[in-house]
Amino acid sequence: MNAFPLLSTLIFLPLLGALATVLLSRSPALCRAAALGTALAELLLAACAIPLAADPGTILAENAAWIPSFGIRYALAMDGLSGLLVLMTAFLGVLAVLTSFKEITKRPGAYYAFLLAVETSACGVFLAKDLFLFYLFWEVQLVPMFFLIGVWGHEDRRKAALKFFLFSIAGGMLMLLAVIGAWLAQPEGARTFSLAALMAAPAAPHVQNWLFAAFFLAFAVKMPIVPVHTWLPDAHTQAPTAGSVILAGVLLKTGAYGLIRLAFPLFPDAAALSVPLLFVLGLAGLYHASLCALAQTDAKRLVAYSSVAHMALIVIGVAAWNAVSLSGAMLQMINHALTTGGLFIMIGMLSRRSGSRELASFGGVWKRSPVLGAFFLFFCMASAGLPGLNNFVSELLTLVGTWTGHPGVAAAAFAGAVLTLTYVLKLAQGTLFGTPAATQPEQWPDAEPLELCVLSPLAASILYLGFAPQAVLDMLRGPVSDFLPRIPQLFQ
Amino acid sequence: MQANLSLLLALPLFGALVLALLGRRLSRPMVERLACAAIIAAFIAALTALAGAWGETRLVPLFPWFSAGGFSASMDVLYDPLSGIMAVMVTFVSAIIHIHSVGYMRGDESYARYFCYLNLFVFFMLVITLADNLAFLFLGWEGVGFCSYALIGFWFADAERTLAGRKAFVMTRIGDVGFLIAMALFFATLGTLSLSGIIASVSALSVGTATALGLLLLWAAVGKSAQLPLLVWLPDAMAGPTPVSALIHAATMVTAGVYLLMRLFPVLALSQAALAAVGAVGAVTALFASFSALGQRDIKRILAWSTISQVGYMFLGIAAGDLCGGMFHLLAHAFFKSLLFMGAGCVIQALHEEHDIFRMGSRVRTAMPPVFLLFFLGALALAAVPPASGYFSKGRILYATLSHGGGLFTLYWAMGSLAAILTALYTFRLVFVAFFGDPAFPPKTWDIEPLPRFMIHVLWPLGALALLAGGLNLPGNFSGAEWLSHALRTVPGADAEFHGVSELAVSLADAGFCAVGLFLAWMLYGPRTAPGRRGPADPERFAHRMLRSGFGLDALYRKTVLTPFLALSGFMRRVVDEGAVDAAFMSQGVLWARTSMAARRLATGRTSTYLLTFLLGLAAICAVLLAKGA
Amino acid sequence: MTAVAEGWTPILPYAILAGGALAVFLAASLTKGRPSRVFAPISLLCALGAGLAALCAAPQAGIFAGTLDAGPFARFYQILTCGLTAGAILLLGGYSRRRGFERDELYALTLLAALGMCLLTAAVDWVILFLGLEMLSISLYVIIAAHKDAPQAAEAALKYFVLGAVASSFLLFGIALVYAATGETGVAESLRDAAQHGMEGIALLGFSCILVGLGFKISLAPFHLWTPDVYQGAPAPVTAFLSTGSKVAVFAALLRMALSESPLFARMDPVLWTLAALTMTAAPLGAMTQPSVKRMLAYSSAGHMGYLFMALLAAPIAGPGPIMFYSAVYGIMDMGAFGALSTLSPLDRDADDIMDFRGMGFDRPYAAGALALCLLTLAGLPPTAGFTGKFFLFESALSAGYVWLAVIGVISAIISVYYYLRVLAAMYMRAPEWAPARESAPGSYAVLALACAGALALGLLPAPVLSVMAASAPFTP
Amino acid sequence: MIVPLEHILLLAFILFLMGAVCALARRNLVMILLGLEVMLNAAGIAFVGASLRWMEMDGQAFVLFIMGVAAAEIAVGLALLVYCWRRSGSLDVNVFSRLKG
Repeated sequence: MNAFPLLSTLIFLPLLGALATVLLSRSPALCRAAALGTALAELLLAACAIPLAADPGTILAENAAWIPSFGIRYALAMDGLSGLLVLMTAFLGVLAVLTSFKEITKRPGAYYAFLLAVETSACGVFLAKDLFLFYLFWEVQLVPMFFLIGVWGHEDRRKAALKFFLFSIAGGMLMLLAVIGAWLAQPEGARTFSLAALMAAPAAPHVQNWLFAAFFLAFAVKMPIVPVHTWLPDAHTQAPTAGSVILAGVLLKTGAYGLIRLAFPLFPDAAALSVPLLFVLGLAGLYHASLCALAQTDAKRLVAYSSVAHMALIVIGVAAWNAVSLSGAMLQMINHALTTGGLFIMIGMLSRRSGSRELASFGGVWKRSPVLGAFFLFFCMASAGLPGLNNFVSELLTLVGTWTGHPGVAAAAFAGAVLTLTYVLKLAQGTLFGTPAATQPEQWPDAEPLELCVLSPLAASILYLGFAPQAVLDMLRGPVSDFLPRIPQLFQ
Repeated sequence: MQANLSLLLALPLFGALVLALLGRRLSRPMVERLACAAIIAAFIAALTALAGAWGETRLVPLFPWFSAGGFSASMDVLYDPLSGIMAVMVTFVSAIIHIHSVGYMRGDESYARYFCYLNLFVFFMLVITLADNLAFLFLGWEGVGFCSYALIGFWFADAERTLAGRKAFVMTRIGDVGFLIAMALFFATLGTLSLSGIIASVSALSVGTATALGLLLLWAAVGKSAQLPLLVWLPDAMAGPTPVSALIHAATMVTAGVYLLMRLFPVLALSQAALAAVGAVGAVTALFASFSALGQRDIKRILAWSTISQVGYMFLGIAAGDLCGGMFHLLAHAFFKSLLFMGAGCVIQALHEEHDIFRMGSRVRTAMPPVFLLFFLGALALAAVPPASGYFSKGRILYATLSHGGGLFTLYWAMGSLAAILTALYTFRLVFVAFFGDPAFPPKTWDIEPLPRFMIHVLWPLGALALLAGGLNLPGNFSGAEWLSHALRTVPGADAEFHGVSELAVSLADAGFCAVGLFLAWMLYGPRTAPGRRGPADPERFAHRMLRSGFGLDALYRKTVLTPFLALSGFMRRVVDEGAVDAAFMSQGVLWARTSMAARRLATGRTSTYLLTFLLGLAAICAVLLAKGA
Repeated sequence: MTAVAEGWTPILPYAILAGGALAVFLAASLTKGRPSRVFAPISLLCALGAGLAALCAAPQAGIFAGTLDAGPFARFYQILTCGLTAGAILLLGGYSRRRGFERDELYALTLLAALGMCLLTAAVDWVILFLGLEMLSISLYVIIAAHKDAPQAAEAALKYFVLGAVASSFLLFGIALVYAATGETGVAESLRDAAQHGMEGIALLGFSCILVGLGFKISLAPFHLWTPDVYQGAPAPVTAFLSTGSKVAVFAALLRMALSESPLFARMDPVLWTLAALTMTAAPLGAMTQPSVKRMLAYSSAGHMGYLFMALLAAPIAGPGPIMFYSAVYGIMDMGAFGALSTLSPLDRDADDIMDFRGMGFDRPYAAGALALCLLTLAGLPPTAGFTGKFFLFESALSAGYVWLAVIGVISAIISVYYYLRVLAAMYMRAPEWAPARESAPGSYAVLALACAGALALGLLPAPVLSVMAASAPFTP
Repeated sequence: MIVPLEHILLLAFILFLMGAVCALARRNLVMILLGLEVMLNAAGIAFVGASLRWMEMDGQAFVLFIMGVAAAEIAVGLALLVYCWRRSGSLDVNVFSRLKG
């Protein structure tokens, strides 16, 4: 136990910053400064926590009584997986704040407050070691995101925000019953929400099936897994750029994180039973989303569908449940955040210039702004899984790992790489190349310094994870070897 | 050694990085010098490496890339004579093409981007050449694919060109699926992706697995090397700048598939079926592409089809178990084909982007004698006119095929020989039509733009090699030393020996085929034939259309694959995703809303209605209780 | 007599409330019937005083010959109802003054209604229960109609009166039948002994009538249809009082019955199950497409009664704790929601149509923010008390084995999220059409602040309140 | 006790139903108030009968309370009636159905 409550600080620092931006809402400049300062401080803090989390010798945890009559505790801990995800959240938080400087002119105080509040809730989800606490943070995420989409979004924002919320809450509420069910499934008198205790004594198999189904539904909606994905394209399309970045980079990850950290280890028998279903859903998602992405004309919608397809690989990797595939799936969570975040940021920058998100409104972007064009192509290639860039590493690990137990599934998923390339190249083709659309305004500045500040670190991290992902994989080794034996049926 | 190899890889990468980051700030000469210097230095590094480790096989670890749960991908170099020679060839041809490009791109604004891509390409190509780990090799494999995509669509304002790039990228990616699956299979069966590890434990593979692996690798190679059935992208790839066509789509990248099969030859050798499949692909493609080359009017497309055809020979060589022959032809082809392309580029540029050979004519020859001479040297090698390099290299492959024995390989030999006749025919059709006589069609302009001299003169080494590279592996009956075979003898699988057929007889037959082809070309297109007859036959004629369009394969794919695929994509979006899945959820909402309207109608606002609910409610409660009591 | 001498303190709340009503009338006579500013402070002090007295009273078994419970259970509900009354008075103060109906009877009757609530929560005898309910109801009939200029207050009052009187008759007739079947007037005793005299059928019929009567008061489906009409017609602060205090108090009485270990509850289980399920589905459905926010909140309060009723079924096994907790949560959040609505209302009418709320979120940040928070609490989203409360409710339902009821409840909660969000969307995601005058209503803002603080505090730190619940577990019905 | 309790309860129940039906079916507010009164009194009869059956005075005391409450209720009811009549000029209860849905 540390004397300094590092984890709580990580969670609540952004909330404090949110409060500050609300109080400073009279002056947009101060709001921005406060938001950026908070986000940077959070990043710094997360970076400080990483070595501690990576070191197996130190245990980074907090634990305090909260609602004793129900055995609910305020329990936090950080291992390699949580640490990386928190770091990623903080990193994207900084980028999201920076991207919003130009884009958000309406009520910046509230905007940054909600943005930082999402960070708080996401960090809470990643760090909670108590099921009740996890659920609390899990549901809290929805509110600020709802406002981010609904208030600062584009033309159809209200509908998209409502859709997002209702899909998520439908999964979440059923999960609430399952959370209670998992609690009640323990012997009376010794009931607790502690994840460790729940994992140590799983419920009876027939109970597990129901509980797993409810948990899985919640996570499937959030990830999202086909066929409960249809909220995502709308939400992404309508959200402001930073909202899309956070949504794709952080919120979707909480779903995948839940699948790995909760659904599988808590209900091992049910999880083992569900593996074929997960493979079917994963492959269906990969193909369906890729094909749908190809048919989009709205750039953000295209990227949103690509997001669904990339997340489907995580489903496959988790279902395969071996050391290689699980490492790949975990790494994919981070890689997807960076790549898709980059694409959303780029589309935000471009559509701010062209005034539209339609692919038809772009064209010839490279000619008009070569630096932006180069970055765009870079992110596109990362998304297409070009080796040397981040996605390749995780996708290769995921699928090679899947192959060892399920060659058919892996082969089908490998073949999906072609589809990925088709829609990525469609995106690049429609945006970068050809002649500029007639609707484009005269003013089309190339990358501004602020934009470079956003894009360069993102590109650098993509390159870093493409060429030297070993440090990250080393951090994931602990969690992987911790999770694997929890499902003996899948782990030989 | 490690430093040398690191330098070899790092120099082009460094050049590319510098150009990517600072290229737009540097002056044009600075950019050009930097790009060329990086490649020339890499060439020197490759040479010293070859000299330093002559005949040895070394595994040089460079950088641990990533590993997890027993899977490991590290950036190691497997340096053996095969990769050493390949690296020298790649850097040598690249260096010449870089220098040539300085002239070729003299009028282009985007020179920094061009040279950045070009340097990056060389880096990736060297990775393919040197990589020990298949994942590392795949880095280069996909990297060259990307560079090819970016360079085909280099003039991106023209959407047609970028679409050609996209086509190339996607088609090669279709092949790459085979590579990826092969990697997974290697990991699952042998637990390693290291080439040296695979070859060391190759005996652990069952024949079935080896066949599967062989076919997967073949599929990957087919994509990259533009063989049947994935060849349709290469003719379109000619949309890129001509030096790019010379480097990527003739000398280096398209031979990467062949090189991959050579590197993993011990795996292929385990399976007769896989080898036969490789041979079938090679022989059929060689013939198919030579026919198609015969129908083209665009000078670059003729060369493109000819590249496909020549790479088919290399496949055939590998299928026959003749690694050296494959490598020999690879090298010779790299020299003469890049020469031909750059010669064609000079012609095209001098004629203001004129691609149609029927609009050229003797004026080209007279205006640019050195270009003609260089082009002619390349044509001699391509047509396998003795004693040019192509004659020996192609001959070696045909000899190996015939001596492999068996009906199938005899058939392959026959197809290869027929293709050889056609090669000579279309090559000299090109030479006669483009450089002799009057044009059958009026050219756009008669004025010929002078080219920078260095741009032409830098090609002389290639010209010399096109003519003399046969000396690399002069067969025994020409009292040659078989230098290449000797050099490659330590490469696994390169120690094959051929018996049963007289090499001399085959060589003579080859010369005969060449002569037949030349004769036909002279008769049909020679300078003595009337210009009208020399023109392309009636474009409405079916046979001509077939040849011209590469037997309609591209259109067939469009019709049977691309259109249904796009239709499926639209269907998935509109009907399945929006029309069914999303609509199912949204109709849920509508359903609830309708129910809600109905429920609200119960609240009529009339007090009597509400009072009625009291009585009805009580009655219902009583009814339930009575029903339960009874 | 010694018992009374020992425990005079439990009488204090009743005395303060009754005295307060008298004091208001007295003050009115002193000001010769003119509107005066003293009514509100007097009644506020009385309500708070009564609550404080209940808080400080020493718990005992029973007073007035055992007809009134003075245990921790009654005390908890009395504190709660007095607090809600105080909130309602604070809201009424500014609201009625600006609209010109701030008269003595308004406050006096509010205090009397509070007295009725206190009696209801403490009643262990049918007589007291009936009297408490009538005192509450009759006062409310008048208060609803108090604003004579309000366009629809008369209709609302009339409907509430007719229906309420009929419901009281049902309740009364049911009591008579239960009494006939057992000969006892004690609530718990009569229910417990219902089957001992061979007249279980009559007792069941009586209990069914009681259920209709009380079901009306707490808006159980299908007796809930009046709720939106009355809530919409009544002035917003009155609605706040009506929807919180009266429901919480009646629920306390119901809870007392449920814990009486009566065989009737077991016999009625399918009926009760159906009522709970019906309420949890019909009420949200009514609210879902509702253009009027007041009607929506009315349906929603009926829906919340459904959740509570579900937990009531489970209470014999899972205990009263979750219901007590959620009663408090419900009172706080509905008070906040209606309070915010009244604060946001223009002078000539109440803000009602959802389009009235367009752009309020940024125009009136504090009141709208409070409304938003209360709506999120009603929707049961963490970290608000609505979430914690719902968690406890569902926990008790599941632990008592009512799995399907819990599933229905969850589906109902999902639907309910939709209509709360619609209001949020209107407030924050649409441009304002009109800007209502900003009025200084410190009383209202105090209520809103307290409601928000309560909603967050009970959500984040429910442990202290839960320990109070645990203390009232040794419970004498 | 000469008359069995069942009979008294049956009478009370019939009266109660009649009152309820009157309140339900009549539109005139005065008649509704009358029906209400009948319902309350039906409960009173049941109380008196039960009180005799069990020989306890509680029931009769209850009836006294009922009378008081009924008076108060009717008083408020009549006041409302007058108020409504003034506002709308009608005593038809269904006139007051503007709040609905």
